[in-house]
Amino acid sequence: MYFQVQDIVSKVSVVKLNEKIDAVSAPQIKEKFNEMISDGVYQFVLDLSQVPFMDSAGLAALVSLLKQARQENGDVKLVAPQNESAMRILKLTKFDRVFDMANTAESAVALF
Amino acid sequence: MYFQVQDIVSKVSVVKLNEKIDAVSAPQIKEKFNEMISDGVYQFVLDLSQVPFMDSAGLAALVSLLKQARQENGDVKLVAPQNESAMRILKLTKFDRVFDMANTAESAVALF
Amino acid sequence: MNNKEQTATHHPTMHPIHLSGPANGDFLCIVGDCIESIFKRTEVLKDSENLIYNIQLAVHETCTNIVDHAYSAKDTGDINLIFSVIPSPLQLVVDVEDKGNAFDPTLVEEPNPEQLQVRGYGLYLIQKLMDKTDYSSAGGVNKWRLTKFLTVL
Amino acid sequence: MNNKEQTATHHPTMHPIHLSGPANGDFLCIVGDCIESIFKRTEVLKDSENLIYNIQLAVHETCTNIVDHAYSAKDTGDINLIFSVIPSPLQLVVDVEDKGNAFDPTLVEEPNPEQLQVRGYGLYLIQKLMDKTDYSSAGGVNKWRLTKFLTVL
Ligand SMILES: Nc1ncnc2c1ncn2[C@@H]1O[C@H](COP(=O)(O)OP(=O)(O)O)[C@@H](O)[C@H]1O
Ligand SMILES: Nc1ncnc2c1ncn2[C@@H]1O[C@H](COP(=O)(O)OP(=O)(O)O)[C@@H](O)[C@H]1O
Repeated sequence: MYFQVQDIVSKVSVVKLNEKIDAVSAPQIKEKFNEMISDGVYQFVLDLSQVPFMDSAGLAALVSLLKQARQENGDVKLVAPQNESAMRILKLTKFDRVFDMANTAESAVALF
Repeated sequence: MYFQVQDIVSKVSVVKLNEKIDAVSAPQIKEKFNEMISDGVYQFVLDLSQVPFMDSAGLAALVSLLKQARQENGDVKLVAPQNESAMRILKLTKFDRVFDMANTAESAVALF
Repeated sequence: MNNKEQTATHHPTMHPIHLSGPANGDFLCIVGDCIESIFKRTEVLKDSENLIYNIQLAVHETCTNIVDHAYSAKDTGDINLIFSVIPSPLQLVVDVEDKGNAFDPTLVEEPNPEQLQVRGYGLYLIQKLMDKTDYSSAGGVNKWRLTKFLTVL
Repeated sequence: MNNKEQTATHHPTMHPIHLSGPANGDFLCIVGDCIESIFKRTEVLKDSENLIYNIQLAVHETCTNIVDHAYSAKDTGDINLIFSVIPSPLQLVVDVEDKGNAFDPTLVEEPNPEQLQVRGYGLYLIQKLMDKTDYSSAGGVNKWRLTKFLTVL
């Protein structure tokens, strides 16, 4: 998977994911997250706007990142998936209450 | 399926097929051919260059048209499929000996 | 077997389709593709993108759990899936069977994301996405029956 | 069943995948999609686009014949497909079963396109596209076994 990583001056890293976040891709995504945490990044915006599918392994990857970030006093904000069904999964699991969410990367960065 | 039909002055009709020619699409293709035959078209160039898949029902549709055209002293020339596998099917069944074939619509028209 | 009745009455039912294969990642992907292909061609599901997505995800989670929990890398086996649409009331039924370890889904607690719980969203999602989820285990075969009631427009 | 041996020896084999459903046009399309999905994820077939195309076409023709000739609209039934890759020598095997009318493929003549023969290219293609095609009929079940020998690069 191709990861577009963009650093905003205030040290929020915007990670745009543009494929399925599922059992198959989750290990690779987690590895990327771990790398960034090791590099001292603790403030994340995950741009899920183009993510077409998410399963429980994908949800696990998101919470896991949130947990690590918060341990370092950081946080993870989400850009909501445009795919209705993927968005519904986040609501069903109440992830929309645990993560701050916005509709664009800019407004998600502004949540910090 | 969308059929692009183009009449060349010498009354050769070039029919470009751009989808699978198989059991599912064959009835629709045959109907189009019958319509054209009823309209007095007997000289055909079938442009198969973009056809990705052909099965025995597709082959049947081609021979059936050839038979009807020849009965009216017409003929059917083919533009060879670019897809190697589809081309191989025409060779395996010796269709390349029964139909005159060319690599472009222009050169197929020139075969008349 | 005989499809006479179906074709005669034009009931929007689907003669069962069976798919089975080894409980591994490759087969999970194949199941995903096949579900999409089956549902796209199921009259009552056509154009219900969200419905298809939800059922696809529920079946995917069920199969992932079988790979992860019912079987182990050392002692693995097959997953059997049966897809059907039955009438009165019109419903899509997906049976998912394995021959691995049985468990009691009623003992599994609801996940709590507010406590940053990392795993445990699979079963919860399956139950939320389907209308009925029945689990049974008999004669060494564990079986999930996932049901979604359908409305014909 | 148990995959132990396979995973231990890393033999490029494939644990069998079964697919069965009603002999109709929709199911033929589903079979086409599933074959593509299965073969794309079969280690020894990966990147062999032509090979996949040829096997796909052979299976498609075999199933079309079952819909058209083994069964009739009035008396139809299921098609069972089993896909496997087995070693020594490495080969892909597709079994295709029906419970319709049996026939003797050896009595079917080669088609002659020069005489503008319209139908009859299906069986011929199947035989040309596969390395071995065996037909047998026993106990009301007709079975094609299509074999393609594979070379590992
Ligand atoms: N098919 C199954 N066979 C055995 N145990 C299962 C099965 N499915 C789920 N479980 C048990 O239920 C628990 C919760 O499953 P799930 O909600 O899918 O979360 P996760 O798979 O992330 O642990 C699992 O950890 C496992 O103990
Ligand atoms: N599975 C089958 N069961 C019974 N008869 C068959 C079967 N497959 C082929 N046949 C017979 O063999 C003939 C040739 O088949 P085929 O080469 O596929 O051409 P076509 O289907 O166009 O007639 C058919 O017309 C039919 O009589």
